[in-house]
Formats: sequence, C-alpha cells, structure tokens
Amino acid sequence: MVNVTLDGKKIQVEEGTTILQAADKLDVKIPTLCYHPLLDPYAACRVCVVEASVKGKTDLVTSCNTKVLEGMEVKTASERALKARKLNVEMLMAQAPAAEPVKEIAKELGITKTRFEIKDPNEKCILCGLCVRTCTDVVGAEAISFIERGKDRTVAPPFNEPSEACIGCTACAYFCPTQAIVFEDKYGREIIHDELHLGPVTAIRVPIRQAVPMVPFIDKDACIHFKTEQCKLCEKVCEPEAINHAMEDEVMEIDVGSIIIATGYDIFDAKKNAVYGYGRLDNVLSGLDFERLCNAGGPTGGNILLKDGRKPESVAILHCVGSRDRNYNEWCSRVCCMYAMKFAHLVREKTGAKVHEFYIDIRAFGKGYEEFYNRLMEEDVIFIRGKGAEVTDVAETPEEEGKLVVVCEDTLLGLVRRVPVDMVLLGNGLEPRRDADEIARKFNIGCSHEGFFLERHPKLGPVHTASDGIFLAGACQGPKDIPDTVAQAGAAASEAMAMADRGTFELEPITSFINEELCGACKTCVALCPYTAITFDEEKNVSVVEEALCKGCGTCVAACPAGAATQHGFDDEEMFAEIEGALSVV
Amino acid sequence: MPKLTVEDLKKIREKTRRTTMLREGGEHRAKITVHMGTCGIASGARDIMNALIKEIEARDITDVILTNSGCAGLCSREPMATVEMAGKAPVKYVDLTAEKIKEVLEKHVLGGKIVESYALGIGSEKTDLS
Amino acid sequence: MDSANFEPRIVGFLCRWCSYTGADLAGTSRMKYPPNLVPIRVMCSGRVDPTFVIKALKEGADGVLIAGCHPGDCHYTSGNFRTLGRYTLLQIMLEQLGVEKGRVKLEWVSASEGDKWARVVKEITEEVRKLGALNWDGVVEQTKQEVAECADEKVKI
Amino acid sequence: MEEKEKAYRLHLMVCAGTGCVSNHAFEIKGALEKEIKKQSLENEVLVVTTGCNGFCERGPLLVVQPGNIFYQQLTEKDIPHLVEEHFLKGRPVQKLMYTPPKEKTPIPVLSDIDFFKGQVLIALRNRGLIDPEKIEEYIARDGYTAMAKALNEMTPEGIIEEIKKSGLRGRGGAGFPTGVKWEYVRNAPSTNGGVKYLVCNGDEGDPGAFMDRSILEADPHSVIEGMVIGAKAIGASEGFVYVRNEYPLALSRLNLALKQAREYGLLGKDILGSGFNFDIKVHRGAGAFVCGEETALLHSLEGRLGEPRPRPPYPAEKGLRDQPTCINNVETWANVPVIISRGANWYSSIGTKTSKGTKVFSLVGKINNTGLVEVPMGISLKEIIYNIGGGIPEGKEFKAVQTGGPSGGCIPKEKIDLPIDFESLTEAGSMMGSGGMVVMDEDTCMVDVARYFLSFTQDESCGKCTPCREGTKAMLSILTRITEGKGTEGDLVLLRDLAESIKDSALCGLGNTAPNPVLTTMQYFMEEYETHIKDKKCPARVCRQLNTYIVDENTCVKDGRGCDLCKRNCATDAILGEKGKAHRVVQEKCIKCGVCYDVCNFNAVKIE
Repeated sequence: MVNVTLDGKKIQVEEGTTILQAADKLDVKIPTLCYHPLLDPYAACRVCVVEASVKGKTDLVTSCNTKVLEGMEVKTASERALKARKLNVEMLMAQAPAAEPVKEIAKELGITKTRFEIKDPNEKCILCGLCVRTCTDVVGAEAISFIERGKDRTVAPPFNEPSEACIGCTACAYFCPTQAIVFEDKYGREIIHDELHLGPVTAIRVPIRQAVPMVPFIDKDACIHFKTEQCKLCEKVCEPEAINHAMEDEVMEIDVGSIIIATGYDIFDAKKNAVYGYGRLDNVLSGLDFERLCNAGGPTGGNILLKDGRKPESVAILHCVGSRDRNYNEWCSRVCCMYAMKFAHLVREKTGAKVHEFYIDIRAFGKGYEEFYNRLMEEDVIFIRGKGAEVTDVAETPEEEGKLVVVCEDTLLGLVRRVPVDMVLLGNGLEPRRDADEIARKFNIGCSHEGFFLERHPKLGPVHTASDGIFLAGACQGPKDIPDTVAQAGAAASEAMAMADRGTFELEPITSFINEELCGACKTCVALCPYTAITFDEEKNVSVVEEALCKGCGTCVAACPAGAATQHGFDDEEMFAEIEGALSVV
Repeated sequence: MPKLTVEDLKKIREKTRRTTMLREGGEHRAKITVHMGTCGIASGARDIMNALIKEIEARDITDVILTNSGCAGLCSREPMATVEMAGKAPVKYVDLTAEKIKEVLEKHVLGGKIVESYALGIGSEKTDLS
Repeated sequence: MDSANFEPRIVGFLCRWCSYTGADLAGTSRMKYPPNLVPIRVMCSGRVDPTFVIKALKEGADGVLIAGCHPGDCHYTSGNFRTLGRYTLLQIMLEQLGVEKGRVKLEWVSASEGDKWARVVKEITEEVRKLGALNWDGVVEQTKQEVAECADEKVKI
Repeated sequence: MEEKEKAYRLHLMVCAGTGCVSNHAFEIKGALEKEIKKQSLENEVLVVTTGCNGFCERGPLLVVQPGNIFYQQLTEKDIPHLVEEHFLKGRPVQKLMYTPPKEKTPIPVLSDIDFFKGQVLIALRNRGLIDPEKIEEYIARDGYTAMAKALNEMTPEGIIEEIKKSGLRGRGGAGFPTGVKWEYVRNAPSTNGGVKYLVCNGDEGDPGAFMDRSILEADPHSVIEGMVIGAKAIGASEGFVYVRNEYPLALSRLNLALKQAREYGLLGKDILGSGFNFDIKVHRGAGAFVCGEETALLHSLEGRLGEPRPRPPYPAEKGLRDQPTCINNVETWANVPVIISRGANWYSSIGTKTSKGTKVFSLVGKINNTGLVEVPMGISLKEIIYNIGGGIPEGKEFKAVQTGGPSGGCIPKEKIDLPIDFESLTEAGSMMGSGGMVVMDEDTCMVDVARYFLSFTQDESCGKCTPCREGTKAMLSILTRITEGKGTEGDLVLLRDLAESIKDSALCGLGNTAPNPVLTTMQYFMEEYETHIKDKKCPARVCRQLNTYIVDENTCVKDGRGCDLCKRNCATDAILGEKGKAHRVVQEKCIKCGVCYDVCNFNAVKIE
C-alpha cells in the first residue's frame, strides 16, 4: 500500500494505482480525453496533467499513466497544471471545434473561445488514438492507424483505402469519444427495417428479447475475439468472471428411450418469386418480418412504421405466397389465411391504415376462425378475391407515385386491378426444413415427397414413425397451426412417455437372423441394412443381426447369396409354401 | 575464416605495426630519405627506392620509415639518400647503387655503423619544406 | 385355349405398408377388379427374392406382380430401391428363358391408392390373359436344350 | 590476411566521409591511383580511404603519411601535379595546403592547423588513420583489446563500475550517466528467460549534426566493440543498431564491419573463446526525427508506428519487446572501448566535475571552419568558435550560437565564455543535445531563427500529444505572424505561455525541448521581438516583409547610370524610372520580394 496526498486529502491505495484512479477514489475529478479505463493509458491529450511532488521534486505529469509513489503529493488543479491543461484544451478547441467532450471540458475550465486558428469548424477528431488503440490492442485487426505526422496526423486505413484488414466490428466508432467515426451500412440501408435482419446487434446478446431463459450468449460469428483472438473486453468488465471464451461447443451423447422430432418448418423465401419484389422493394415485408416489426420488443417498439419512419396509410396483405402454387409449393400451408387476417387486424388497430387482403379463398377452418373473418370484414378490411400477381413500384397514375402497387385479377369483379399501398405484407407459406432429408436419414424415418416427415399411418399412427420410439410433432410432419401442433405434440409426448414407462418394447416377431454356419462372410447384408442392424463379427467371421434394431423388412434375406439370412415368419420355405398354397387353389 | 583468440589479435597488431608507425609517426629506428628530384630520378633513384622497399619487405623490417624528397642540391652525386637514425644526426650517402643501399641498410640502419665509404658527410642543412 | 375364356393365375407380392394397405383400401372401398390375383404379403417389397417369382411361375402362375411403396416413401427407407434393382435383372433373365415380358411386373402402389391397385390388377390380368397360359415345362425343356447345345459347342471348341 | 605486410613509403589517406564523397572524393582517389600507376609508384605509394576527417569545410581532403601533410579542396586537375611533385619528387605542393583566413602562409602539417590543434580525440580516435573497411587496421590501432579485456578479465559488475567511475554520460543529449543506466538494465528482471537487449541509437535526426554518421563511417568497429562490452555488462545477447536510411555510406560500412567482425569471431558465439555470445543486427530507420527519441525508436524497431510512449516505464525496465533494453547513442558506444582499455581514471581526468571526457560537435553556420570537432568538456564556446572554428567569416560579428540541434537554445555573445558541459548549457536555456552547434553572425534575425527551428520541430512532431502537435503549430503561426509584421504585443505573452506550457506538458523530449529556441531568443533577444512588433522592423533585415526597399537616386544615377536592371526584374512593376535616370520604388505596389536588392550591382537599392 502506498500513502499519497491528493489535493490535501490523504489516501492509501494499492501499489501500481495511477493518480487518476486514486483521484477517482477520492471523487476528485480530473478531465480526460484520450483515456479509457479498458485501454492502456496513452498520455497523448495532456488534459489530465497534474502537479506531483515526490521527495521534493515537483513535476507536471499526466495522471492517466503516472503511478502513485509513497509520499507523493498531488495537486490536481495547481496553477501550473491548470495553465497547461487550459492551453491544451484551448488548442484542441481550435483543432477539433466540433468535438463535444472538448467543449464540455472547456466550459468547466471557463474557456469560452479559442485564440488559435481554426482550420475546419466541423472537425471532430481530437486524435486521441482511442480508435487506433482499440483496433490494434483490443480488436487486433490493425486496420486503422495514424498516418502522416505532426499537424497532418490523421487516422486512416492503409493508403487511405478501404482495408481488407477491417473486420467491420465498428469498435473504433464505439470507442470514439467525439463521434468522429461513424459507420454506415455498406448497402446504404437505413435503420428501421434492417434491424429486422442485420441491424446493429452486439456479439453478446440474448437470443430474442423474450427469450427463456434470459441468458446472454456470445455470437461466435460476430465476436471479435473469434476473428482476431484478441479483445476479451467482456471478460475484463464481467465481475463474476462468468465469461469463458475457451468454452467449446460440446457434443453430448445422451441415452434416451424415445425421441420426439419437432424440427418445425422453413418459411417460403419470397425472394424466389421475384414478382413480389421482396428484398428488392422497400416496405415489402415477409410474415416473420412483420411479426418482428410489430413486436413490442422489436426495433420500433411495436410501432408499425415504414422504412422512412412514417406510418403507413394503406397496407396490402397477400395470401398464398409460395403455397397452392404449382410453380413453388402445391400444398396449402394452412396457417397463412389466419395469420394474414391477424395482420390485418393489427394494422387496423395500430395504424388505422386501409387494409387490402388478396386471397384465393379464405380457409378459416378452425374454431372461431370464421367468426374472426367476419369480424374483420366489420373492421372494414377490404377483401379482394384474387391472388396478388405482382408488386411493383412503377407508377402508372399520379396516385401511384411513390407507392407500391399490387396488381391482381379480382375474380369477383372480373377485372385486373392495381391497388396502390404503402406497405405490402406477404403471407409466406410453410416448407419442410432444408435439412429434413438429413434428419430423416439419421432417424431412419421416411419423408413424403414434399419433404415433410412421414408418419407411420395417416390415421392410425399420426405421431409415430416407422422407427419405433421416434415420434413426430408439429410442422415437421406437415403445415400446422399452433393448436394442432400442441395437440400433436401432446400425443407424441404421451406415446413417448408410455413407451418409456413400460421400460421394454415389443419386437415384431419378424426379425431377421443369420445362420452362422451358412454365412459366407460376403458382407452383402451389412451394406444393405437400412437400420444398421447387421454388423460383421470379425472374430467369428460371420454377419450378426441385432434384433432390437431389425425392423424385419427382409431385404437382407432376399439378397443373401448363401441363404444364411433368414427372417422369422418369412423364410424361404414358408414363402415357397405360401406360393404353392396360393396356387394350389384352382 | 578461423575464429580469433586474444593472441591472434596481438599477432595482427604486430603484423600491421609498420602501417601504424608510418601513419602515426610512432617509434621508429630510422628514417631513410631517397632524394628524388629530376636529377635523382635520372641517375637511378627509383632503383634505389625499389631496392629499399624490396629489402625492407624481405627482412620484414617494421620500424624504418622510407620517404623521398626533392633534389638535395648535389645533382652530380645522385642518386643520394639520407639515413636518419633516431636521435642522431642524418647521414647523406651519395653515388648509390642498389647494392650499395642494401649495404647501407644492413650496416648502418640495422647495424648502427655508418658506411663511411659511401657517405658524403654527417649533418644536414636546415631543411625547409618550402 | 380361347384367350377370352382363359382365366390366368397371377401371384402378387405386396409390401405390408403400402401396397397391401392399398389393396385393403380397394377392398373396403368396394372397388371391382379381377379375382385372378392371389396376394402374398411380405414386410417389404425388398424381401421379394427373385426365386419367389420363379417358384410362382413353376408352381403354375401365369404372371407375377410385385408391388411396393413409391420410391422415397418406403417404410424401410430404401427397400423398394433394392426391389427395383433385382426386378430389372430378373426381367433380363426371364426374357432369356423365354418368358414374355408382360408376365412379371413391378408397380408402386401406396396405401391411399386403392383405385390404382384396382387398375394395376386389371391391367396385368388383361395382359397375361392375352399372353395365354404359361408353358413352364416348355420353358424348362427349351432351356435344357439350349444348355446342352452350349455344352456341345464348348466341347467342340 | 597476407603473410607479410607490404611495405610502402607513403600512405595517402583520402577522406571518404559523406562530405568529401559528395565533393567527389572517390573521383580524386581514382585519379590518384591512375596517376600513381602512371608514375609507376604503385609499389611505393598506397592510397587508403578513411572515414571523415572532420574538416568538412575544406573537402575533399588528403593527408599524406608519414609527415601528416594536409591537402585540401582538391580537384581532379590537381592530381597529376601533386603526384609528380610530392609523391615522386618529394616536394610537397604548397598551393594545395590549408591557409587560415586572414593569413598568407599555408600550414603544411595537419597537427599545426588550429582546427585540429584544440581537439582531443577519443570517440573519433581513429579518424583519418584507418581504412574503416579493413578490420585489421582497426585491430592494429589496439582495436578489440578493450573487448578482449572486458570479456576475459572483467566481471559485468566490474565493467559497470568502471564506466560509472569514468563519469561517462549519454552523448545522445540528455546526458544520463551511462554506467547507472547499464546497472538498471542489468538488474531489471526480464520476463522472457533473461533476455535483454542492447540498442545503438544512430537515428541522427538533427539537420546540423553528423557525428554519429561520421563515427559509423570512419570507425564502425569502435561502436561494435563498445556494444559487445556493454552487452557483457548488462547480459544481453542481441543488439541492434538503428541507423537512418539516409546514411547509405554509414550503413554499408557498418554492415561490412559487422560481417568482418563475425568472420573473425569477434561477434557471434563464444567471442574470443570467452564463452560469451552476442550479435548485432542493423535496422534501418526511415528518417523521422522523433525516432531518435528512445521509446519511439523502440516502437519503430518493433515495426510499429514511430511515436513515443510515456515514461516510466523506461526502456531500461521495459524496452524492446517489453524486455529490459539499454539504448545508447553511437558516440557513447564509441567511447566505451577507450574507457575500458585506458581506465576510468584517465577518462575522468578529462572534462569538468560533472561532465567527463570529450564531446563531438558539428560546427556549422556562419563560421570559417565548418566541420566535426571533438573537444574536452568544459572548453569554452569562445575557444570552439574562435580557435578551432576560426571565427566568423567576412569579419562579421558573432551574435549567437545555437546548440543541441533544432530543439536546443540560442546562446548570445554575452555568454561566449560559457564552459560547455551538460549543466551550463541547460542553465543557459539550451542543451547539449546531440552536439549540433550553429553559429550565427550579426546578419541573423533571431525571430526568424526561432521561426525556422519551430518549423522544423512542427514538421517533425509525431503529432501524438496535443501540446507538441498543436502547440508547435500555434507557436509557428505566431512567429510567422511576427516576422510578417502582423504581430501584436499580446502575441508575445501568448507565445511565452505556449512555450512554457509545451515545455512543461509535452509527452516526450521532442516536445519538451521544442520551445527552447523560442524561449532562449525571447530571453536574450527580447528587443528584437519588440522591434519586429512595435516598429515593424527587422534589425537584421532578414524578414523581408518588414523591409522597405528604396532606391538611392544618387547612387543609382552616379554609379549605375540608371541601369534599369531592378525595374526589369520587378515582378509587380513597382519600380519606376527610365534607363539612364534615377529609379524609385512605389511602396504601394512593392511586395517586398527583395529581387531589386539582390540584382542591383551598385548597392543603390537600400533597405530601410
């Protein structure tokens, strides 16, 4: 411990403490500009200069980097220190007149005007080096540096050209005390709607704002540490030391009795069908985009706004985007009609905008659904029977200027209509997950030709699969709304429970087995078995069937060249007898 | 190149002593001046100089300064040379040949005995560089 | 024999999950189709060993129908692909033996395709009816002769 | 190495320092060799190239040994005559010898020349005596004996003790006791298995100083030897020489010297069988003045931006790659071997109480004998300027001397008896610095001098800290204002405030000392500032914007007969008059470019 006197006050601090830190403990404020508690002191702005005496030797030192010494006496606002500080601030006022922090310190020091020549009244950069140090010491990207020297010194990437070294982390802008560094979206997109996809989020965040459990995670793709192996600022500031970058994704093997597959669906990507202009035209939103937009925890706090921040005056909602369409998906996605109508209700309620629904036909099949449909009509939602054929921003009439125009054939009126609106919401259909095939292979279950998982029996086994112990729930089996999903999931859970509760499961008595004496060790069966139920016993030099895995398809039996593979209930003799029997009847 | 030892350093110093002495005007046994005015050169002073250089090299004499000067004023007795032993008066030799100067080097410079038969006299007029 | 009055005997190997259920559906749907086919249920069409087909022809069948799930819909993931492979080879072999192509068929019938089942049975019955009864003994005889000829030629060589 | 050394009767020591080389020394050498061959003297006369002789003013130089005959300002034309007369016929050529100003008789022998007479050579001990490209010649002059002694007979503590006792202080400017620094480094803990580094600072950025270059060119082995001794003392196994790339000759000689030393085993593993390992790498600097600052130099050495960082931690504690590092200047290293071989007592007998030994100064400016001089500490300015330097040219009056490079201060003529040592110079507001010495005569405007030096420091400021970056800029703009006649009295107050504050609060030595020229000129020549501001006049008539040009009509007509030259050269048609008649300047149109003054052959244009 070291004893110091600071502005007459005595304090004992740990060895290695800087004057600035000691002053902070005593609530003595020393202005700083180039200092940041998370970075090594740089001692460049010289605004934090104080007068320090040790052993009779008095010097002007920068408090950010000077460590206290035993018996040191510090005067943070001595005449000498103030003189230097004021001049330095005054000079910075001339160099970066638009820098707010400088103005604030100047105000505190009672400086109203700078006596020095102002070169650029809009200059904000005070050359404190925080950005450069952040990029170098924290981020490790070393994409920006000071260039030139002296009065020409500026911060720039190499050769003043966009640098490949820049990882786009924006940490420099974050550390910049004067907003001299700003970042903008590469594609010039503005805030509101982009937040839906890629708006500024931090690498550490909770997955969504209503996430349960509410635990932050590190987004490995965005985290600077995983790009440059540096940073780790979060570790420095996390007092409970809860952050561990070395933690690896862990592959865990869990033994279970049964598995419920509930891998859900993918939303139809409306970009595939260019006529809707999704991703190309502003204010064309997919169903999920809109959900996020009107979510109270969303980017606009639940307000339905256009990209430029205005409230929409008219909104079009298009049904069957990607569904009931031979060019894309033939099936009805079941949920879109209802969620599209929910959107209509939300838009009416929140903005009072005019809402047009473009539909093929309304499928309000559930309990209370039809009533909701009727209610909407009373809410003055305009229903137009006719699939939206095109969304365009090419205006043909003056009232279409600056609007999105939905073109459709109104089948009731028998007319092609052009409806100008501010915002278009798409009722995207549901699709099997992209990786459904892979999952199906992994679990030895079937997929229908659309790609939804195949239940064992459409009526008698709607949650079972061909593999015992593997059950289906939700939209992975086929498009479903939430009540149906919950119902199916409940059924799947109880089937799984029932099986787990029994503790055993019955095999059908039709499994295959290998007659070891006949087996010629050709391993044909091993490769054929879709259930990996056949293994080859190297010791005995024969194939062996694991009966618990065998489903009794008999493929191996048919293929066995030695006749060693046989199937209970379906062995060759039995089959021959059956053939003979069948043909003996005249 | 072999790595040196402290002894090697000394050896190099010994070997280069002649240079050191020449450049720094250090301790030397004698200074031989060959007079090389036009007359001297015409009468063969170059041979005298060459013979001296050869001899000094051959004997590896490191402490003799060899130099030349202009005409000594006694053109008829050229080639001439002056031998100036350290701390002693200079001796002028005249009518030299290569053989004679070798003898002078041997007897006078190394042996310390003036070769009187070739000597013109001892002592010199005050030399002025102008 | 008069082809019009000839009633062929056909053996059907039906997979338990699709085709057999499809046949069931045809039945419960009270669809009409020829009674000439005798169904034999297997767990999967993949169990259908080519010898079963030969055996059926030998025992007096005039035609054989193998029916399985649609490709990709196999209850056992890939059994029907094996069937398809074997069937293709079997067809070549039967042709060499002198058995007409239309006598043995492979069809994909799903559980929901009762109507398709009925149609498939109708089609094969009509086709085999046209071909007439299978003279298996003749087939065997001829084959034996051919084998013997080949053997002789081999000796000559 | 030859078995027997060839004997020559004459050694011609051609100075091949950068100064003489740029004056065609190599052409002189070529001409000499050609001519010697022509006269068949090649077995009698040896031509040697040496490092800088120091008397750069008079280059190209040639010293003939034995005899120490000094030839100067040679041209290729002189060579045939010189060879025939002197080297063949033994008649030294007078007209090529040095004649002091105001005198008529040339001085043939080098040691009789005033310029050389007053000097004491320690760091420059081998200058002009050896060929820097031949290690044998360095060894012949007792080279590497000190190293042998240090490695084989002394302990590290013993070496440090000896250096401490000698009183050697860093020759880079600050004058920190070298032995004490070494001790710090020796005792500083290394976090990397005891790795410590040694750096030779050869980033001589002062525009008027060239002693480091000269030493590296004339005697690179002395630096290498010094570094090996230092390495042993602090326990380093790796050393760096940081040389600016603007010194190509120094670089090539240093690299050659390192190669030779390595071949001889004087660097590398197990040096001279002592078991001590040390090697030196050369790092080329890009020529930023600030890289002479040790922390900036280390940054640059690490491949980073050459900007200083706050101290502490000092490099002795945390230097190159965060390990204890000993940085000394070229001249300091060159002094080390002599101290070890001749002993601390001998060394400390030279100099003053606090400043021991000698210091090399580069004497430039308005002085007769420009060049490099090594003088004992404590010698007075007067001795250097008048005895060694030969006084001010053209009989002008001495006004001030600026010491310590661009950030040193100006010492006025009242203080000409000032003894040169670290303390006296600092006390006078200047500093030792690297040893630049710019002499100024009566025609020098001190405000302009301050402005000039400020423009240099402003350009060279790295820009890291506010006072130096913005302050030098602000001071320069005030000074420029004053020299342009736009200064106000408030400017002087602000200027002084700025200067004091920058000196007080800048981050590194560059900023701390940058105001020195301003502060000292304000201290000693305040009246000049006031004249500039109040009277809008420049007493030395240097600041053209303050001059009023008029034509003395009498002279114009009488002497020049109205030659019309001024009128024809005037860019703004500010001069009226006809040929043969008196001319006059229309002040409203005059932009004070001074062309009329420069072109007038009859001194008819006057400055008021």
